[in-house]
Amino acid sequence: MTALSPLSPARLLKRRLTRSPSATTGATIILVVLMVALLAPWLAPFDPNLQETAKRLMPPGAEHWLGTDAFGRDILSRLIYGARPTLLLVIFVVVLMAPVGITIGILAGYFGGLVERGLMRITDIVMSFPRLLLAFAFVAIMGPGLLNGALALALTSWPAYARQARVETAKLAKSDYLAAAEMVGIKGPRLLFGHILPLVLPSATIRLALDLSGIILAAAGLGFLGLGVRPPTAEWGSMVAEGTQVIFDQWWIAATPGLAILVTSFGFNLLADGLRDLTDPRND
Amino acid sequence: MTTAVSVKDLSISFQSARTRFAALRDVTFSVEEGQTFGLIGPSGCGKTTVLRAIAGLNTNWTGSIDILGTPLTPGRKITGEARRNIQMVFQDPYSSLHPRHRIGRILSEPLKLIGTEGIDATVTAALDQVGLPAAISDRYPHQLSGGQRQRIAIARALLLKPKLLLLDEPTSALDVTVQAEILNLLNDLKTSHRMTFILVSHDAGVIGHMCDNGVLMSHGQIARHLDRAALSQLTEEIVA
Amino acid sequence: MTEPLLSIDNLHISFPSDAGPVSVVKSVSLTVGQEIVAIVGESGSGKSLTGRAVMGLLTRRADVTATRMTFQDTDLQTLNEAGWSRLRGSGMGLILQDPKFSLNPAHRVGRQVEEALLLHTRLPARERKERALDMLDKVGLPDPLRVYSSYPAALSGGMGQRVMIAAMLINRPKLIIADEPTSALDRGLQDQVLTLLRSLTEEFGMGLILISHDLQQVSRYADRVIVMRRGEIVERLPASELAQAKSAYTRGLWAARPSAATHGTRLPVFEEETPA
Amino acid sequence: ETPANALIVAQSIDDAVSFDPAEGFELTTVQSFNNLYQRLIESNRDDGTKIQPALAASWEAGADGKSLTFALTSGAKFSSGNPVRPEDVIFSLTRAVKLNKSPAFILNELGWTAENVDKAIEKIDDTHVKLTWSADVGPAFALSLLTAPIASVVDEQTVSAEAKDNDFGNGWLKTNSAGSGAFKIASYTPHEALVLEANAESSDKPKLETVILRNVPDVAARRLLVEQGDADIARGLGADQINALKDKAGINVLSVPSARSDYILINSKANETLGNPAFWEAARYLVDYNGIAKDLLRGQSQVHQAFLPVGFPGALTDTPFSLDVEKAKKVLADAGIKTPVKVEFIVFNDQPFLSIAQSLQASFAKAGIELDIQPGVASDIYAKGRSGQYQMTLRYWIPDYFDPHSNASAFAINRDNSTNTAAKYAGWVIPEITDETLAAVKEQDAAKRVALYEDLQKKVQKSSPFVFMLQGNDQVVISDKVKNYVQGLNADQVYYDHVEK
Amino acid sequence: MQHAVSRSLPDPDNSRQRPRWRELSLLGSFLKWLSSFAVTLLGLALVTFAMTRLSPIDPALQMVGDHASQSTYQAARLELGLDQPLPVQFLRYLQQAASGNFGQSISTGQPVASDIARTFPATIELATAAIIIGSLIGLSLGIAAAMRQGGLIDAIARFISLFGYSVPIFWLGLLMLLLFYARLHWAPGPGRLDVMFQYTVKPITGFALVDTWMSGKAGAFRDALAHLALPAILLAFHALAGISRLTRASILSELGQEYVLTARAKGAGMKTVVFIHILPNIAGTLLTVIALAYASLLEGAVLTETVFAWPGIGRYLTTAMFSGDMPAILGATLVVGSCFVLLNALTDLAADRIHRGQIR
Ligand SMILES: Nc1ncnc2c1ncn2[C@@H]1O[C@H](COP(=O)(O)OP(=O)(O)OP(=O)(O)O)[C@@H](O)[C@H]1O
Ligand SMILES: Nc1ncnc2c1ncn2[C@@H]1O[C@H](COP(=O)(O)OP(=O)(O)OP(=O)(O)O)[C@@H](O)[C@H]1O
Ligand SMILES: [Mg+2]
Ligand SMILES: [Mg+2]
Ligand code: NI
Repeated sequence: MTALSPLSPARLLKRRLTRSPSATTGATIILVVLMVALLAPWLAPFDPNLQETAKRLMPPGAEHWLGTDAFGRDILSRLIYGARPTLLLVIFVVVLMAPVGITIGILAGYFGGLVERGLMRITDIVMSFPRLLLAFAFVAIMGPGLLNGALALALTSWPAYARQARVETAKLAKSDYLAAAEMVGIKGPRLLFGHILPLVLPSATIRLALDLSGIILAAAGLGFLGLGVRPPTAEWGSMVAEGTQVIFDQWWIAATPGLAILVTSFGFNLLADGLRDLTDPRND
Repeated sequence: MTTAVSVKDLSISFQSARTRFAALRDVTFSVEEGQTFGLIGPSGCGKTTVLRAIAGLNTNWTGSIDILGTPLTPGRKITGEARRNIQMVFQDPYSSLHPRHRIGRILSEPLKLIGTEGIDATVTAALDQVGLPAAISDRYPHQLSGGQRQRIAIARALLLKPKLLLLDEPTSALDVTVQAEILNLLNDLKTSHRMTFILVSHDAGVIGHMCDNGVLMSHGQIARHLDRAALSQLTEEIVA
Repeated sequence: MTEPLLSIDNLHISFPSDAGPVSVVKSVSLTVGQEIVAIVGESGSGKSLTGRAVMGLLTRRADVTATRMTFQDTDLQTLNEAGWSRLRGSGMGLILQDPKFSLNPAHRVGRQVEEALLLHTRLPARERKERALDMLDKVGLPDPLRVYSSYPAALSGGMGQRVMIAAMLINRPKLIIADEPTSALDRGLQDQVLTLLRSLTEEFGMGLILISHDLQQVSRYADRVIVMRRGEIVERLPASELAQAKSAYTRGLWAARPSAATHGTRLPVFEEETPA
Repeated sequence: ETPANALIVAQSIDDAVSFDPAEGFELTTVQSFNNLYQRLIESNRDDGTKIQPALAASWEAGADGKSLTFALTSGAKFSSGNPVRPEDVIFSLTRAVKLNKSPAFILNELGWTAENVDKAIEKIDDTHVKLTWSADVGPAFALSLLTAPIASVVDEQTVSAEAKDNDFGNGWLKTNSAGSGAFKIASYTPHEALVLEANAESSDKPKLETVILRNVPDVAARRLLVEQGDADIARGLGADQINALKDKAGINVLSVPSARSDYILINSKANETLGNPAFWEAARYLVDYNGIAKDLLRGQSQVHQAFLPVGFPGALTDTPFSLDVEKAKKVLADAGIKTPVKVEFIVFNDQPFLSIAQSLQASFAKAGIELDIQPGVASDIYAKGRSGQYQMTLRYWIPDYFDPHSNASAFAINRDNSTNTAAKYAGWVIPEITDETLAAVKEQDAAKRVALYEDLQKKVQKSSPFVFMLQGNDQVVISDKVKNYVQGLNADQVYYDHVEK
Repeated sequence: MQHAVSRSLPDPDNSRQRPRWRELSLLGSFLKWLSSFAVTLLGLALVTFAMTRLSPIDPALQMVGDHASQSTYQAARLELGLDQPLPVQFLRYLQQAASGNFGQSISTGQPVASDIARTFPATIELATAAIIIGSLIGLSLGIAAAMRQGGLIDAIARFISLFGYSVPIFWLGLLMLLLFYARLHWAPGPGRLDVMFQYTVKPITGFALVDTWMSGKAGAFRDALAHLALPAILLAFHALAGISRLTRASILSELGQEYVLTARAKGAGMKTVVFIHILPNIAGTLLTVIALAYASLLEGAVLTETVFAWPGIGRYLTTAMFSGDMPAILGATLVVGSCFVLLNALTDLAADRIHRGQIR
């Protein structure tokens, strides 16, 4: 062990990724979706919002590879452009939700006592809310739209992170290395974010990766209920929702974006699964 | 000689689900400056608990604790200058090193906080002092051997030049050769830095080798005060 | 020396790592008969791994090879899972280091002591209980009936240790591997436990592998001693000759022990090239 | 398979709030009233313009043109077995006014208020009631108001017994019925089902024992039910689903013209551009009328460009406008309106509005008008309309009673922004047109009245912040086992009493 | 033994995860628990109230519709108490709610309490069926996967659970209806009961299974069961994803424990190890996960309820939300929220029971 030359973290990650097939597959899927989103204008054969009512509900064919939707718009192009808001949503939720949840959890777990009780009460309240209801209400208040939908989802999903972070921090709060850090005079934000955060982060990351598919699906649910992105923006969830109107006759209209959601969340799930296997101490 | 630590009627109890457990009851002892003071007793008798109270890590106690002339207040953490003067080496060296910080950071962070100049040189010097190469500061704790970790923990405690060092079973998990290295090192540093040690161990040999005097604890209480002669006798008895 | 129960030739154990396989046990050979063989040495030298390899209880990630590994007439290297299950608990047993974690917290002590009988015999429940109580009594536990029906959490370390021993001995295996059975205990308890083990091996005619890092202790209880360092055997000798060990390392181990007599002196340190 | 003596209707009944005819004003409840209650008079099922006797055998207008005397038919009975008396008529109408629930404004048109309604309705003898009113309207108009569901006659004796806290039995009637119609409510479970049971006392006994309106909120599920024969009738299916079902064996699609009109409402007060009549005109040329009606809604709507729906006397049927982007561009350019313009477009968060809105979005864009669709909940959109806090919106209008004035009062009355009309929501102040509208409702001569409304429609069609686009076509999917199902032009004209299986 | 006292002490780390209210005497702890419960509910009510008030939906307008006259609209506002200052409205609401009166729903015209009494059992029935199926399959899959880690079964189980996690539920629901109801005729259509039973079986408990059973009508119970099957399986599919993954993970992490090694050293095979040794030890964790999944099903599987015309609380809440039906939203949220909090507390208690005497 001691004879090992220290590997750079990046190389280590690469090495590990190649060691876990599920993490590799997951990362590849996500990368592909990311590329599709970035290169949408070059990849999409049509303008995603171009309506041709004469050519509506066409089955997959030579001109429209995946057919057309109820407005005669090219489904493939919408699928490609749809990756953008979907990913944006995911990023937004992640950027908002995880930090809030983790910070609250760390504060509660470390300080305990009154701080913990107060914060956990708030967490309890948010947790005992019907999730979708809270999201609806939020969207109803702020108006539908991509960012508001994401905000609503973030608003309802941070408590899980707070709980997890709190439990872990509470365990850590008794650990010797935090005591040791305290002994040498490290305290305040430096202790919370320099010492505790790095330890809480890994499991939160794994959970996050797992949650991402849930976020896409929840957003799709919002879309299904008409609370997602505003028309005519192509977004997978609302595409599925539109497609379900004709699901029995033109099944492919809902199936293709549904499949896209499935594959993407599958990618995130695989990555999460792989990450978990990799960070499992028994594998070290 | 002056008194470095004086503990009077120290009592600590732990509240758990259904019961209240008195871990320490009326523990009284004092330690002279420059001495190595042994805390002996069977597993679970409260040795670590005493050390954590003196170190200010557990502030939920009654009685009185006086360190280097300043009394501690229950419920209040130790801060400022006094904080630097009391350091502790934990029972398990691995668990007291942050697993995601490199050795360099572990050693330099306390110095940064007090605004020392030339941190890198100080760290290198400290590593050298405990017999470790400077290159080791790029490693993570899990890349070190037990003895190396132990020395890092000691180096960190010594960097702040404390007047009082609390040692909790510093060698319990090690084989005898590594243990010998560490005990020698501690004795060297004690003389060169004029420090006071409180040493916890259930190994009679280690106590007998290191301590000038001490106490025998049992079930949260002091069973006997031991001077050097008594210590020798007691530890010989056990080993024989 | 009696007919060997266990013979191992050339045991290698390695683990895959980021920088290729790391070899942790190298070319270890040993035989054990109806006697107490102690394995001592540096921490991390591969003592526990060797013991577990014998029981077939290493994680799947470990890569184990040996030219020979037999227990009585069984070739351990070709044994399948069912075969191992039959052998473990009736042919050989393993006493683990820490009773706190080694007993199942969800089961009462009685159930755990009886388990070997449950798995390997068809004794009726009454008889099983009788034998379990008898065994608990034999390992010197006061009030076996109370212990029988309590959960592990209610036991002290010493009691737990003895429960472990009772559980492993109840089906009278031929070979017991005891991995640092006393490291968590203080001196008095250590002696109690080891004395007990020795008398039981004699009574049942078993072999015992005692893993430890305490030479003094080993010299008092074992018949033979194997000294390991960095995955290799550095010396084998009768326990009585420990004080006259030939290898520098063993002598270092023997001499570096602190005591009241060494107070105020520097302890001798085993000098060798320090690993980078 | 559905039972032989029961009719199973799969639809959404989530909207239902109250089955009290003085309160119920939602599609589900309004559609039930003709089956539960009778009114003094009723619209003919096939031709809504014809008024025919119901509980009143005959009626006579007063000499001053501000009163009507009704002679009740003999032998009519409520489901309780009580006979229908003048007291019941008086009770029903006065309680409707006094309760002052959503549809009360219909009776308010007569000038009836909680204070004066007691005096306005009187019993002459055991078979006659007299209605008088103060408002400046004629008996023909009054009669058409009395065909509205709110004029249903409830059983005074039964309802009074259930009254609590002066609520005129409103609390009880929300989920129960006390009428003389062909059916009575057997049970009502909100969001689940309304079960109607034949009224044994009815003079015109229904053919079927039971009618069950099942709440099936998901449209696709509804369609599966009727396709599998587990429902006899399915309502509210989308155009594409209907299209797919058209040729299925065992299923018929009944297409009934409805009085619903879909129109664009432009808030002329929102900004200068939207207040410019040229913008309104351009908008008329930017609707893909045929594309929406034929391709998108596939027979669920037809192109209609005037405020009176076909079927109402005097309805204009010509369609002077069609999608003409060049013309629209020219109109805009001539008026000096700079493009591109961005317009917020609030739309009901529901079909077919979202579909229509997306089509509009596409066609308006061609002339440089960028519609920013903001879907919203109905009451939110109503609230924005009332307060004038919107730019453009897509709405629909269903007449509240069978008279042109119902629509005219909405689109052609706004003297000084003092009454809540669509014209007021558009910020369109029209004192002259208002005068014409009020004159039209007063007009007693039917032919002259028609002419007045035709003229009004033309004026509104030519220049107004409304773009009338479509008239609805209600498509109901019916199993071919079901016979004699009748549905009329107006929203309440749904009749289950003659249905056979 | 001298050490017996200290050794038998509960592990200090455990006390932290235990609910605080158990630390005091029985009555005191109950009161403490009750007060924290009340605080949570109060917070819940306050947030819901604020939410409905901030929402742009005008309940009065929603109630009377756009055509109604101004005087009708004003009367409705008065009736809903919208003319009062907000704090007064809230206090008045709390007062009524405390006595079990949640007011009248705007969207159904019914007392909210009776609406909840009608819709909640439907959801409970569905959620319970789903969680039973989901946890049975989820546990089996998780166990099978853990026992053959890295094997074919593991891969299949992983795929099934990932699929369950990733598929849009409303989409799958419709496809299931199309396949099993319309094409194969294996399952009945949407709804809780066939029409011939629906309005003849008296709703006594609100649980279709119980009511049909009590009605004694031939086939009614079977019909209720058949209607439950499809939506329950759909929800179960979603729930089993989480359950199976967690089961697998906990078993795997437990496999590394020393006591498992001990058991194997005694000759226990994989089956004995997993079923006899590991499961009792992770029962508490699994229970918590299942309870969490159950709670999330309880708070309303809106989409499933919509697709399957299941008149449950999820749909009730959603329709209420869309119509600004504040009494309904507040009432239903409070009831669902309390159930959630209660469920959590009970789970903690049960998990604690399971671990009683096995403190490590
Ligand atoms: N945080 C705590 N909560 C409850 N009980 C505790 C806590 N910390 C320690 N104890 C109990 O207090 C007693 C004394 O513990 P302490 O750690 O001081 O023992 P020790 O003498 O250091 O033993 P060892 O030699 O095993 O380290 C033990 O019985 C222990 O179980
Ligand atoms: N799962 C594993 N993966 C990688 N390396 C391992 C694993 N288990 C053990 N090792 C390494 O194998 C070496 C031998 O370990 P072993 O547990 O046999 O030591 P030991 O002689 O029993 O030491 P101790 O006296 O500390 O118990 C150690 O260096 C250890 O780090
Ligand atoms: Mg200790
Ligand atoms: Mg070991
Ligand atoms: Ni003891």
